Amino acid sequence: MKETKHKNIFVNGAIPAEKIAADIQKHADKTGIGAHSIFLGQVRADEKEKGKVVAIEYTAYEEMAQEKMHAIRESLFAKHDLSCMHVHHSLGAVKAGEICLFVFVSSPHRAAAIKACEELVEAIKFELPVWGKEILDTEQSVWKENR
Amino acid sequence: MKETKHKNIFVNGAIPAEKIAADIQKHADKTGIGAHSIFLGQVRADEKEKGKVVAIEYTAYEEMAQEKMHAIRESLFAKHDLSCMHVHHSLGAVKAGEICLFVFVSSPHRAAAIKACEELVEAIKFELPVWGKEILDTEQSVWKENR
Amino acid sequence: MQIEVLFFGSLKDITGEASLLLADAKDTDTVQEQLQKRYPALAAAKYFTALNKEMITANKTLREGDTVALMPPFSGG
Amino acid sequence: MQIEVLFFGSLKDITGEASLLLADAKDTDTVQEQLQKRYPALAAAKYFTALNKEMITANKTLREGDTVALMPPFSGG
Repeated sequence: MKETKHKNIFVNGAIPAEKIAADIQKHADKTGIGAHSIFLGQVRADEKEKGKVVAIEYTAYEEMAQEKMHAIRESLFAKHDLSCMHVHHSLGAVKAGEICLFVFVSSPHRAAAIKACEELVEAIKFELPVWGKEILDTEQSVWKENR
Repeated sequence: MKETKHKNIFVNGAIPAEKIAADIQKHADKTGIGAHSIFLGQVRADEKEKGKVVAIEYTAYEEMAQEKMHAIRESLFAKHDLSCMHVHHSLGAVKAGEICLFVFVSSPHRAAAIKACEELVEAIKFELPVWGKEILDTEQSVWKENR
Repeated sequence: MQIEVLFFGSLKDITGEASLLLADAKDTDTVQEQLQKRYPALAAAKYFTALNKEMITANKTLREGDTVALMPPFSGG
Repeated sequence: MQIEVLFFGSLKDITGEASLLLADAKDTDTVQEQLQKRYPALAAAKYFTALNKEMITANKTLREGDTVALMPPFSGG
């Protein structure tokens, strides 16, 4: 069994807008970059049968998610001409209106950044062992399912 | 001739990361939004025959660009299930490493935001009367051409 | 031989615990049988199985220290 | 009859001015002919034409107060 150290994609709670600004700012000295493609997941206050969503509580199989993320990253770097790629996913409770996913892909030209970002978001949704439980205003809860 | 007031997409100089953070933050009370797709154009310090790019100086046919942007926006809203769409483009000088284009598309679900953002970026590049002149470290300049 | 079993998402609601140790499971099919005996509601649940953090679709022989994870459909992002 | 003509991007480098007024141009083809006489380098330039902020591809009759814009390929973003 290999023991690889991967960059931790998980953060506790919501991702603040200031974190996103700081990450963008950090790329100002990478002057080979011409395009950033960013995806943000925001928690919706959906009306469910049993009540209205007030938050999503995320849990993950963290070790497996990190390894999987590493493999996804390698495959996207092999496929597209990318400068860098950053993923941050919330764990724990994220309230409606808050950001739970921050995906940030940069490349010299726009096509690679846009395509890789789209593929990365799909991979995160369908390949990462992460689960969201919707907490309702009735104090009940529903497990989310991606589509 | 119709005289429509459109939201001004042009800003003077570079787009600061704080502006991006502030715009993201403003959407926290729109709890029907589940996905934000953001595209940022950053000025590359390309090596040209006549020197290295230190900045791009943007000019535009502003009135025509605003009308065209309005038409692009209407057509994307008609085609995709979108919550909102914001475009900011620099005029004047933007230094290498700085942001010259900020495109922000939000929707309930990711597919619409991602697709519309991609289409919007293409439309901006090929349909908006905007011109970039690359300023080189040799004090010469080259007119950009999109591809 | 000891195998660790992990439960995630809605499966943790069924088992009431995040993990347990199994002593006599020679392969992953045996793990499933033992678990369904202990938690009958598991039989109706939809889930994937990972062995040592790799998804598996067929029965696999187990070794001391292996970790088997039962995971409902993912819903991150 | 007065028509305003606007020049953008690299075309402004050729004409040395952002706009001018033409007095005797009945249509957009005439505008082009007059401009190419005044600025011979325009003949070799690649550009699109807009009439009152709408792109045109064929010759159009002009009216008092119309604005014709000569625009090289766009390079925004």
